[in-house]
Amino acid sequence: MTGHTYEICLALGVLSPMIGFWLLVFGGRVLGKPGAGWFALVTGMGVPLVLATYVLLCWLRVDDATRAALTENAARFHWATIGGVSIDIGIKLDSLTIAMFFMVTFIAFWIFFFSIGYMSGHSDEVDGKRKYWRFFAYLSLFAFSMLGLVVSSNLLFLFIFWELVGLCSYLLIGFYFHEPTPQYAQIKAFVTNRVGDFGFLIGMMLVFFHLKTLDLDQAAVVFGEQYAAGSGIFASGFTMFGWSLATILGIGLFCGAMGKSAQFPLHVWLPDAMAGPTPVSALIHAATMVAAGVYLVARVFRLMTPEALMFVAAIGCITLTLMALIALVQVDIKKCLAYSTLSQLGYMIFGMGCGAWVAALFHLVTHAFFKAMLFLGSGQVIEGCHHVQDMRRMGGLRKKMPVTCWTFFIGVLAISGAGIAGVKVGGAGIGLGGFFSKDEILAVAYVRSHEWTSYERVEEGHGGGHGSDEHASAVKVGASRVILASDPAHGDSGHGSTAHGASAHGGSHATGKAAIFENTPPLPKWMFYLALATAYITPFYMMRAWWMTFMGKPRDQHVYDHAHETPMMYIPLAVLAGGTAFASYFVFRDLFAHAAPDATDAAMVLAIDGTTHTPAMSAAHSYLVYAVGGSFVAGFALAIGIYGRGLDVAEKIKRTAGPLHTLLEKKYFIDELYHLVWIKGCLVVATVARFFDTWVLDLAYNLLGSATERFAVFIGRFVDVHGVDGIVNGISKTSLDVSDVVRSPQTGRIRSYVMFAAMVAAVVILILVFKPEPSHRLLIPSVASLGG
Amino acid sequence: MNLLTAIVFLPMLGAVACLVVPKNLVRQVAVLSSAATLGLSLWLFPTFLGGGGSDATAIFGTSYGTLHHVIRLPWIMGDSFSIEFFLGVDGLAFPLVVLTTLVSFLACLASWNFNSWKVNKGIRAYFFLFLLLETGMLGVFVALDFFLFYIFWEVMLLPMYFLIGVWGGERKEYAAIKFFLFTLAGSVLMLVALVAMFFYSGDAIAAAGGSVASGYLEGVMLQHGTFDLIELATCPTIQSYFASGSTLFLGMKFATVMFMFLFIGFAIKLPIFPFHTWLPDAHVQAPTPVSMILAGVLLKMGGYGFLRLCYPIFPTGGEVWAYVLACVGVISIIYGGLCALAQTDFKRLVAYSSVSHMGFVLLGIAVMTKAGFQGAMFQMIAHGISSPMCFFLVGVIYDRAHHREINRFGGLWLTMPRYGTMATIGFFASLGLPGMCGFIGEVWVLLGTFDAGAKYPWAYPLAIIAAASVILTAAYILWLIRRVYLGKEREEYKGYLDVSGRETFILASLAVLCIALGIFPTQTVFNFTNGTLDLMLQQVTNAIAMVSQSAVSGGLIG
Amino acid sequence: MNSLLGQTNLWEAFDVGRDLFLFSPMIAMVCTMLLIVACPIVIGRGTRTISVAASFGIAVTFFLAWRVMGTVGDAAVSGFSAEPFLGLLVADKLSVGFQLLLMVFLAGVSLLWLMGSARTERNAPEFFILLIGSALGMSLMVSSANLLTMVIAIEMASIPSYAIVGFDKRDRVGAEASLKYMIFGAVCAAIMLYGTSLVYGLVGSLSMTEIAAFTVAQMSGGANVTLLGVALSCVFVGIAFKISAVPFHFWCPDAFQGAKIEVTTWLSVASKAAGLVMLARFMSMMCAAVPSELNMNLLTPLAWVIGVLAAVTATVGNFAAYKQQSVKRMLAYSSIAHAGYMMMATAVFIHPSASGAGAGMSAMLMYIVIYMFMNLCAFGVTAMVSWEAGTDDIEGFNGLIRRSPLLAVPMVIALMSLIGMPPMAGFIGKWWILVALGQTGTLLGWSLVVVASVNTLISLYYYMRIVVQMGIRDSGRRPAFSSPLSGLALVNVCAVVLLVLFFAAGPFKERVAGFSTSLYSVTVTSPVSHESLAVADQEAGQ
Amino acid sequence: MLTIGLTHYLIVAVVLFCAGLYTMMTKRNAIGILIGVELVLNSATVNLVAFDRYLGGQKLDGQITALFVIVLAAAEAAIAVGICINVYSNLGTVDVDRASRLQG
Repeated sequence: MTGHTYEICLALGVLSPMIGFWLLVFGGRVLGKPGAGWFALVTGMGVPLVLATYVLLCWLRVDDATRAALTENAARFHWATIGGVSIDIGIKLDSLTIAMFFMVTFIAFWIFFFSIGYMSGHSDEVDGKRKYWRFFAYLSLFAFSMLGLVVSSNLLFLFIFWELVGLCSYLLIGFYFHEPTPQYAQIKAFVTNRVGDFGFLIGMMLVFFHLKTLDLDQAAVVFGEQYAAGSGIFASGFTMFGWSLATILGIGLFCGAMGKSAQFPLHVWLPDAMAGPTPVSALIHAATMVAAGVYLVARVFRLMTPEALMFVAAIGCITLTLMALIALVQVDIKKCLAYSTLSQLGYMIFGMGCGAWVAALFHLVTHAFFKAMLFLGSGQVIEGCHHVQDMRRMGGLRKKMPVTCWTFFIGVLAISGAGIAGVKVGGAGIGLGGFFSKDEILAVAYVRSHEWTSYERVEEGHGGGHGSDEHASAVKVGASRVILASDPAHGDSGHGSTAHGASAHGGSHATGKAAIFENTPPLPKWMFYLALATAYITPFYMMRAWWMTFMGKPRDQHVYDHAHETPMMYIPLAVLAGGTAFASYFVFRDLFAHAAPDATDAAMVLAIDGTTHTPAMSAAHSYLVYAVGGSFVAGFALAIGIYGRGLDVAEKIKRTAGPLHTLLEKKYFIDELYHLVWIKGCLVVATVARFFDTWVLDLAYNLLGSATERFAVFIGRFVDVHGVDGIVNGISKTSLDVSDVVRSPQTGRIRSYVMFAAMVAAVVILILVFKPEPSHRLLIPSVASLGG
Repeated sequence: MNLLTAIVFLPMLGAVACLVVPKNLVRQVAVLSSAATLGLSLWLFPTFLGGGGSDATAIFGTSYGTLHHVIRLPWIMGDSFSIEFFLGVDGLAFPLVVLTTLVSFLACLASWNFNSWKVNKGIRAYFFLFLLLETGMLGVFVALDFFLFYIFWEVMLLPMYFLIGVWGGERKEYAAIKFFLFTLAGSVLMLVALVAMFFYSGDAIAAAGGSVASGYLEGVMLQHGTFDLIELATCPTIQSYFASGSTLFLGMKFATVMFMFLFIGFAIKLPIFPFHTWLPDAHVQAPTPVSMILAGVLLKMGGYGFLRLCYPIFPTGGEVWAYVLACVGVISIIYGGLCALAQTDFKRLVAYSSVSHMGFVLLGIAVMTKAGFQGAMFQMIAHGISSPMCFFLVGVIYDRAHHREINRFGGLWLTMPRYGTMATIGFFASLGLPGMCGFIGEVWVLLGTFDAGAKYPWAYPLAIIAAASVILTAAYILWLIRRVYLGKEREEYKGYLDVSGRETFILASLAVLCIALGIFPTQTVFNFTNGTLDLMLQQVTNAIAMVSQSAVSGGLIG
Repeated sequence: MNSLLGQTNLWEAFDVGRDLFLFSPMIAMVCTMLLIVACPIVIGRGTRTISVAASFGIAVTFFLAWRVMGTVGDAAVSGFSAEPFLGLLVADKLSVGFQLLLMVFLAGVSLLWLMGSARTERNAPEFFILLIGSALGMSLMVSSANLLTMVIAIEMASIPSYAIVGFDKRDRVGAEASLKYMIFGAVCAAIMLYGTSLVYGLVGSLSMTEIAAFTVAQMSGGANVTLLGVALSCVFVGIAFKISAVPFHFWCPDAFQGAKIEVTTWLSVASKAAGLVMLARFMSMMCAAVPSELNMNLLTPLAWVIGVLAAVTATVGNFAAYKQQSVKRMLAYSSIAHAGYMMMATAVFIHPSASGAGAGMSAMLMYIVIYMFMNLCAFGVTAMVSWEAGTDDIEGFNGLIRRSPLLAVPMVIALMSLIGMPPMAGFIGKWWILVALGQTGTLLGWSLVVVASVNTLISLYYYMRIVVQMGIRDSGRRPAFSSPLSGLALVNVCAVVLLVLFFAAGPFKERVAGFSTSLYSVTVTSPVSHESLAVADQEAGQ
Repeated sequence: MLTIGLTHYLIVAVVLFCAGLYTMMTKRNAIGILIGVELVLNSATVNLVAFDRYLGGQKLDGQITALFVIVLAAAEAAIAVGICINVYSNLGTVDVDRASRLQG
């Protein structure tokens, strides 16, 4: 297929759910239950999925040149003009978009499918009223926004859809708005995101002001040029916390990602967001929306200076560690998954930060699959157990819901990065999800932290050469880097991309790149080690969750009796399980690898060239594989060891751990802190402002509303208390006093009148008599002297 | 028959008709005439279609002061004196005219249930004043003779006073007189400026030899001072005389002090901290339709005033005060948001949110950048759509519950689903959600402000502080939604009917506009406004540049 | 009048026929008074009879004034003197136009009286005689060109007013009011006379033109004008008393409150207006006496004195009107304030040769016209309301819009007009004054512009109190009522006129501006020779 | 020897004026105040005549004016007394300080 067909397909894919949304809004009641659900499934996700698949297949078939051409020729339509800058709407057509688009549609489709089953019961009742079709309308709206976010080529549109997904998440978290928890959760989610968007806005302002465009590609190009020329944003000497303006730009944009992807310290909303219906948690708060932050960083990667990326890495690292620790003590199955999500998102962000662009996205996709599956599994469990979420009341459910149990287990394996290190079948390593993606991140992190200096030395060999404007070479270089970055984890696992990876390494860095490359610092070692350590924690809490839920003996007979599973709900599980496996091996990574050169082709990025063929590196990676690859064994063992027979052991540990445990259980008291500082603080300020308004400002105008009335009563016989007189007297209390002064001579005694008049006349006459010459000087200075 | 004259005085006819027709027909007559006015104003569209495209120059001309549907009739003439009946529209006035007619029409519909109001006496008087008010407002937007402008400005005052004062709530007297006092205080300053500008322009022409070519009309010679707003802005002689530092008024620099006089007059209307305190009271006490008018149109007059008078005529004044004004704008944004956060009265909250939104208008104008002007203009239109909607939403529930205590509400979305949905749209629009009208204005203004950083370094921090308001806005709007619409159904509100057909029509039409403006800002607004705004800004910046070359620096005392 | 005696043949001195015709309106007034005196003897003292006679007289006067108006050219004609400009009285468009106005107002007031007090009064003849007598005095005031005639005119206007204020002999308050008015008036008159004597001593003549010329000459000569200043300020006291300018306004509220409302209406406009026109004439002569446009700022000190007094008057009047419970008294204070506004216009000094000469004068005249209608309307409504309520307390207006819309609406228009809000004529009046002030372009001018505008805001408050009582606050206790048709007609016509005058501002201005053009034709051809006192003293010594 | 000049007349007039003013301000009796007024008027008369004499004899304006002044004084006195009687019949006194109902 040729021309703009790709874009048209994608556009249709985006619009279809939109149309579905409106039809549901107006006709939802007619469609009824479950009609509305099926309708949503088809329009909302069926159509896009078909289109996405079609596009994907075509895209895979064409060669790089064609792809480049298509990317180049993607159509743009003028939408509006900000000042002099034209804002164009269009579709960013590249491998990344297509991959993400497919991933989203695929997962969303099955989650829609699942929702039909999930909502078939009483789950669609809000305060006893059925809101079935409204739920699917929201889902469709979300689908529209998410797909729009994925395809948009312009920062402003990215932001618009960004906010729209936020809105959907708000609406869906608060789906059961008759209960207090969702109400607070939804506000928390939206406002916290807004905090991030505040940063996003600042970043956008900087882009707009310095790069004079909001188009992602153009912005990147201008950014690179300005760097090379040391002009524009790089010309300003402004620094904050030692960050240059360019860095602040990157960090600002990243703030948005921190909000959406719930990175520390803005992570607080995600756990609470679990108050929403489970499919929502799976779709929005595990698979797609929360990943949007990572996607954003990937998109604006080229606007990030090394300092900015360092900041990103640090945030990611902190998040992944802290959240994993909290996950250890969670007993609510969804909360547990939520924290694991946070931790995994931390990994992705961390990966982005340390330059593992491909790996991070790869992890995003694999994680999307298995985490969606896990959530759906938990949803199945919860629905089955009549909305019991406490794992301590579960146990032994494998008999009641085998499919769920084993698919869930696959998820556990995937997230733990289970695989057989070093063994390759047909050139591909054996493992699931994390085994590839997470380890790849760690590998890059390792290079950045340990072998950066040696790496530099190697790289300096290639210094100099042609200018960065030479697109092709840049592409190749970028490609080579990204591919090889993950080489050890996969060996030459027969990805088509290795080919041009290897062939391309002749490419060299432009002066600009070389220069920045000089001052790109190595990654602090602690980051790497934290990430590594967390790789050991993850398997533990996941296995713990699985075991507590499905293994052992039933701890709550009542729950156990109710437990059941329905095909409508476990079919998606199976599909997604398959998807996880599929995603770990095929398609996605290639696409990212292919997108990488363009998406990361800006001056400063090459500096984070993950690795080269230095023997040291390979060695490092090969032992790294064993180190991480084995982690899940230890984790599982420990988990089974503790939870193998009931919760007693855990209880003991809990008692011994004491304060530490409470610290984790209370999530480091961050929520309490925020509530104290922000919410309370803001309300206090607001109240102050309000009082200022009613008491201080009105004092200036009408001197304290109520005091005014008291004054009115006081002055009397003709001013009634709540009348306009009272108020206006208040408004003009001063003038009333003046009035009293003015009328004070009006005593009613004629003699005093005469006396007063005579006195004034006398004064005037005296002035006349004793005035200095010339006459008119004293009376009033002349106009000339005042220059009127 | 000049179209604008028809638009302006048609409501007046309706008003008179309201006095004569039998009582049971008054409503119909009023609605009909406001609808007719709306229809007439829509006739303006053909003039401005294609403003975004090739024939932009044909529509907006090559310099500020290209007008359409102009009518100039001598009114009060003297040997050295010419006050004209001078109407005309350009990209600045046109959208506001349409907005006015639209909001008036909807507000008129909103007063349909007049007979069920608490104070339901004097239906004739009510609609008479209502339509009179509409005439006044339209007049303000199309009058291009300063004297005429002032007349309309004042004419609009008294009907509003009575509409609030007679048909208002418990403390209506207070609110009404407060509104009256504040506005009159502003217009008193404007009056001084009116006289001063006339004579100083006269002096300018006299100094230039007593006869000067008009700034925007071919072959017209000015013999004496003028009230022509466009002339004052475009005639180079007058401009340079106004701007020169040696032109003093009461010992102060003319441009600087005149700008302030006019500014305060309009800032009170806008309203801007600290002149805003009349607004909450007026809104809370006014009946719903009047609130709609007040928020939808009256506030816009302030912004219109800035753009029509302050900046084109006294660019240097704008330059001198830029920092102060921008700060005040930002203060209003944040301050209004904070106050809104603390309110427990539904209507008061919305009123304060207006203060916050109008702050963006001032900020955008004060920084004098393209994006800023465009954003400010858009923000006016957008707010003119969304805030009447919010006020009507308040009115709808007030008609049923007869109170506005936010904390006593709850679960209304379950009780009245359609109402809940509409409310969500309305409030998210005013929250500035992308894809809705509120967003565009804010982003344009923020980017515009940041853009001004090139000339004013202080613009960066201000832009950032203003941007922080997105959090604040979200906070108070969502909190409001939670308290009013979410939660369990309350017994006391169980029986309430969902919005009626009439109410739905009003809400829906506004909601559609909210979304349309958000998705197609260019087609709906920018194509009509940008032409004029850009030309005006260009002229303003040129003037400033010219003056700064002749090294006349700011400072109040010359 | 030295000429009078200087001439050998008395009757060739001036054209009797012409002069008698020029001043026929005043003569007609005198005749009317005689007629009314005669009526009781011949026909009877019934109110109806007398009012018919009175209205006949008024009509005739009006007609004559109209005729004179036609003949009086742009050049002022000065009567009872051989020398063109040294006469005692002047007949020009200003004076005659004012007489026309006065007759209209007189008719309105008489109508008001006939509707109100006439029902209880038995003394129609006396009332009309006094009323017309004071009118005569006022028309003399506006046409006097000589200090002597000025003094006489003022007295002629005042003395009947004293009496008419205390007209109701059984009214305790009225008696008190008239006493105060009388005493204050007498004192001011005495001081004025003393000042007159001094002026005579200094100038050697009482002709206004000569006084003006002398003053200007002295000032330009830089001579010591102390004594002259004292003398003139003493004279000014008398005028200020009529205008009720601060600090000579004390009589005003008391007299107005004590007097019958018709009388208050009459005094509030007519006597003030006459005083103002007199002042304006004097000032215009000053301007005319200044040799050339360039030395105009010789008069700056004078302008400042008047301007400051005007500003103070306006402000004091407005502030004092606050908190008044009696509408009559409130309007009395408001009349002080408005006198202040008008007085501002008299502080506009523009040389006759300069463009916009007479701006101040015409602005003031327009204001007087408009003010007449505003007050007639406001007082008319107040009168009818207070007759119904039995008191002039502001509470009487409560809920008027419901009780009698045909009174409330004109009242609102009148009050808005008094505030000076478009589209009522009051705004136009203020507008022209502001324009006139702005035209001077001086610091004083612009300061007065600001003061006047701010005063508008101040005045808003107390006028709105009435509006609130009428429109917004309605206790519902007071019943609806109907007023005499003629009264309704009167106030509504006034209201309509107020609106019309606004929209017809252009032609209106053209017309009124004509009245002031003739003023400056009164120029002094040859400054009178003057012997200083010292010389005189030596002569005396020999 | 001392020759009586204009100055002396003027001084007399000033004295009269001040006496009159003083009387007007201090007297509580209405009639008293009127007497004060008369004094001031007379001082004016003295001035006029004196000036007229010393400004070269051909002018008679001053003397004529003086006559007018006397007439005015008479007229004023007449109306004043009438009002005083009216006040007396209403208030039972002519003490001006008692007439202070109207004020403020």
